[in-house]
Amino acid sequence: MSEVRKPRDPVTGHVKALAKGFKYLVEPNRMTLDYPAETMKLPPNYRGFFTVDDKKCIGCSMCEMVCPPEAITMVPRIIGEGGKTIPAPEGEKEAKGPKRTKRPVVNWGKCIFCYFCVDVCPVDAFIPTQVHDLAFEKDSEYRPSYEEYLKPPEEPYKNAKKVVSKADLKRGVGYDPAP
Amino acid sequence: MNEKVYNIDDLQNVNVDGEKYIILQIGPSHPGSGHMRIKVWLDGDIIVKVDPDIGFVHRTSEWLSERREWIKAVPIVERIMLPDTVHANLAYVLTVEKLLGIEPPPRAQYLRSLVAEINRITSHLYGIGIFGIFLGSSTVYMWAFGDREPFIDLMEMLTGARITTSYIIPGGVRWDLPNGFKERAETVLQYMERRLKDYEDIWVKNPVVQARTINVGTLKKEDAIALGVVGPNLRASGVYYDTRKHQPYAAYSNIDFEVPTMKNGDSYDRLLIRVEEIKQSIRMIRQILKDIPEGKIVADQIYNQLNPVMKKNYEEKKRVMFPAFMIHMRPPAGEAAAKVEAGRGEIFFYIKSTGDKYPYRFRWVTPSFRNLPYFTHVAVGHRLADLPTIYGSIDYFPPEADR
Amino acid sequence: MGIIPIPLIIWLIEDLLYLIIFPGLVTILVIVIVIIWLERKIAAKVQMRFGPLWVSKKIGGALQSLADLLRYSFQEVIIPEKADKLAFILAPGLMFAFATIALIFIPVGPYYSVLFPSYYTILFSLALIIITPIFAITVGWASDNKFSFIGALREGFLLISYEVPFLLSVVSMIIIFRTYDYISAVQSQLSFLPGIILNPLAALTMLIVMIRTTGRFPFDITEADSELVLGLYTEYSALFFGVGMATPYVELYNFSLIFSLLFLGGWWPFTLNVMNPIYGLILPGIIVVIKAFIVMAILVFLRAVYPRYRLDQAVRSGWSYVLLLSVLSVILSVGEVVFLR
Amino acid sequence: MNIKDELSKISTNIVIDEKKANYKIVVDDLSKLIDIANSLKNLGFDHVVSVTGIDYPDKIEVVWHVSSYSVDNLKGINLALSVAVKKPEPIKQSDPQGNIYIKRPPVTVPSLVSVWPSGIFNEREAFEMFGIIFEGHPDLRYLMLPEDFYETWPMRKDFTYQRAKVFIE
Repeated sequence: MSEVRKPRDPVTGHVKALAKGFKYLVEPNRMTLDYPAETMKLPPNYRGFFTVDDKKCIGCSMCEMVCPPEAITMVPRIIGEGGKTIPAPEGEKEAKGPKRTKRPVVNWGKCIFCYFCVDVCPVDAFIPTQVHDLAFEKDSEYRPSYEEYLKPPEEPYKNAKKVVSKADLKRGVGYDPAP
Repeated sequence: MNEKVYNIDDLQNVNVDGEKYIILQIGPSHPGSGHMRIKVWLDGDIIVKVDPDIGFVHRTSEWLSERREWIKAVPIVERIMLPDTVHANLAYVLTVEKLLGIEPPPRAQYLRSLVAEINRITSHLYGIGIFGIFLGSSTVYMWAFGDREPFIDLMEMLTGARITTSYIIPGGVRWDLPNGFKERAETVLQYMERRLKDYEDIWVKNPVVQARTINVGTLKKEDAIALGVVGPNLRASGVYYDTRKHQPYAAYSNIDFEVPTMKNGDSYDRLLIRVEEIKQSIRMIRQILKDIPEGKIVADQIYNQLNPVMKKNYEEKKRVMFPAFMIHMRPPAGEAAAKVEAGRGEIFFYIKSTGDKYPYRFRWVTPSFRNLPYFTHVAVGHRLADLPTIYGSIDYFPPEADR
Repeated sequence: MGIIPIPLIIWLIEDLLYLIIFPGLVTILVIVIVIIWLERKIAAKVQMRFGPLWVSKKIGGALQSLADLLRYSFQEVIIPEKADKLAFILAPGLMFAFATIALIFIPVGPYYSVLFPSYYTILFSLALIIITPIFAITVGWASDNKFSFIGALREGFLLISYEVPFLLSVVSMIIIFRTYDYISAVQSQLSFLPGIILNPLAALTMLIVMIRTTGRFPFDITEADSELVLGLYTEYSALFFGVGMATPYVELYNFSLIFSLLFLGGWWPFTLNVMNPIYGLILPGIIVVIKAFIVMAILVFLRAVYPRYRLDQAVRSGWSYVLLLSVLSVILSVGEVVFLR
Repeated sequence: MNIKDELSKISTNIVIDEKKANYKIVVDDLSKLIDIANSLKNLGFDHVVSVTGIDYPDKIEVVWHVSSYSVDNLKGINLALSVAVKKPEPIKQSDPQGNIYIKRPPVTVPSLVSVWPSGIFNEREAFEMFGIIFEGHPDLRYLMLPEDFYETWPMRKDFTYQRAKVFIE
């Protein structure tokens, strides 16, 4: 490796460094995304916020058991008409009886988006989305109720230009308009 | 050049509490310290003694993992070493697989090597970038962090997350290669090869960098062995040791690669060896994408436990879901140790199981923790301005050392 | 406006001209704001990113520095308990003041000699410029912080090692032009050749010293943030910090003006020698400031290329290569004077 | 060089798992520890990878994992050097306010820093986490824990803690 290590003589070194810097100064080469003005459309397996399919879920609590940060809690529910669930009566901690069941709620303040719950679900009831850039103002928003949790997350910056990233030979990451 | 004024052995007898020395507390909130405190005794501008005080970001990962189900340790170990997530994940899973006696199929092995090498490049770029900002070059910092982006995008495409991938699970991996991955990876590799030449001009062969790093922080071969340093820093001192060669895991026994070593062991060698390893990783990724065999991406023991919904998902989306075994995993009693060569060096896992649903003893040692002697032994005798050089060149990452 | 007599307006305009345009405070403010913005933009361009943008998106974020200045103005002033309070408060202001006063002695047009008739402007401006680092050392002393103190020590070392080459490079130009006045120096360049061709060695020395004295890379040693947090200004906050940070840019402006006057031919190609404020001051002034601005842009570009040297390397090169260069430049000047004229 | 033979020359009590490339030497007698470590070092095991404390109900086990950088055919081996010490009985104490708390005395084993200097930070960590006093360690201070963890030995299995349920808004 001695030829790698050999120091370059100072004059050539300075000239080459300055020339390289100047080359980058005049060349169009920005790789940053102008974020709030442009937002990215992420690959389909990106792990963003997720909700649950109320009809598919069987209330087996596997997701609660596998959750590493213990972000998922099961809330008691009663199966109503058409397979949809309605809230269990007040004060009932444990769901019992034929129509009683449980549904998961995620505390977004704790969730680490590992998707273990999504993968462990025996009926594949979770609905993943690619929304990742939500911000919450209050603690209570981190911990949605089950009804709030069921609403699909809305992307911020709806007017932003949608782009997809691509590998670019010139600037590493390039952006194409999203299809 | 930079002759050592003090002999290390004499320093053990120096009374460092006297009024003779300036005592600097560099950190924990200091632009050049990271999440640690470096207590430095200065005689004028010369460093007389260094005492690294770590533990400011100690997250009790061992304690937490001993009180959780086995699978839940995967995100924990990842979050300890953020630039090297895949390697931490891989090392833990290897240890658990040794306990369980599961052997993943070849395609999963190749995929593991693939993400590990992508991760190694990002880790080295992270190190180069931090070294750059420590010496004051914001350009290299921005370039290196920007050039991580194409590789992180590759990881995102494959695993669904940018950094904390949780990609490797006992028995295999969670997702198969998506469409268009190979072409995109090839473009990224060509881009990186071109950029390495630019790095050479503006950083590696920059006369200022050479003046700052050559013969600074030299660790001789014998000292490197005695102090037990790891990874690129060890190889920069001239020791031919790489876990990928000497205790092969994943697909490394089938991949042809070189282990670059240097002779001098100074900061410049530690910088060069990272560049060389990036070149080797590029070569390895090309090989893996060419040679990757077809087949399952998860071991049969896991696959057979999948229910029909999960099997359908596996066939259609190439996505491995978790059978209930993942939660209720109870590896048989015994102990296992595994080593993995991460970007910064060797991760060591030692896990003792009593057949319970939690690990009985979960011990792991991270590369930065083992590189701590660089501060106490190498920085002594240099100038204060060389401390960031040494810190940056060993690619020390305090959260990783604290665990 | 009609009630104000017209002669008063004319009289006011001329005075306001000096106060605002040159060497006025407004010019300094604008130059500092623009050069800081330009520095960040150049670095951002080389580093493949946008740089300051969202403060004023339509003009590329040019108001970012102004926003920063406003932010500094309204921040809380924190003075450490153990600081030498008088020195702590006064030193940054004095440093800025001396750097600004030095501008008075740097003429940008021939008409300036009417305003301030002096044959010794070079000497006056040098004397004032050399005073500013002393206040930098005071800043480091007053803070009662080890990092500031080490920064001040480094400033002292560098000050001594780079002042001699600086003075020698100016002296070599004085030898060539045979004058202590910028205006006659420029006029002798206009009639013959620009100083950078007459004595390139002195120009090179001057450039290196400019980089060093104003703390540009690769000589950003006193503020080395990975070692000394912010060097001298570790304990400073609010407007004091802003003033301390702006001073190097004012110095940079000073040096660049001197450089363009002594080496780049001053207001060449504008050679109309008319003694009135418009043709004698504003138009030549614009040309000189543009030249100075180009020099400044080149110097701030270095940030995008270099890391920083170590203190001992900088001091060593100051006492060896740069000193040698400056001595050679004096010899060259003497030779030219003896053989050419 | 057959590693099995070489190791059995050093100690009779070895556990070998060749499939996992794991070798373990169990030392019964504390006084022999340094001798065995020295002979391992002469064999070529030149650095410590990790020093692990393991807390059992009645004893504390200390495991030094050593490996080699210099001898080629030892590079693939993780050798564990294990020694177990009996735990002293916990002492009940009461502070002036009358609160009773349990003090768990530390155990003592010889330090191997004199043999392998690379274990210096590892042994400091095992000391603070398990209360293992390494005799002969040149610099046995707390490494990571803050001062209020003094003599609590948090990695022992009987360490109790109070879980904070505060979620700051």
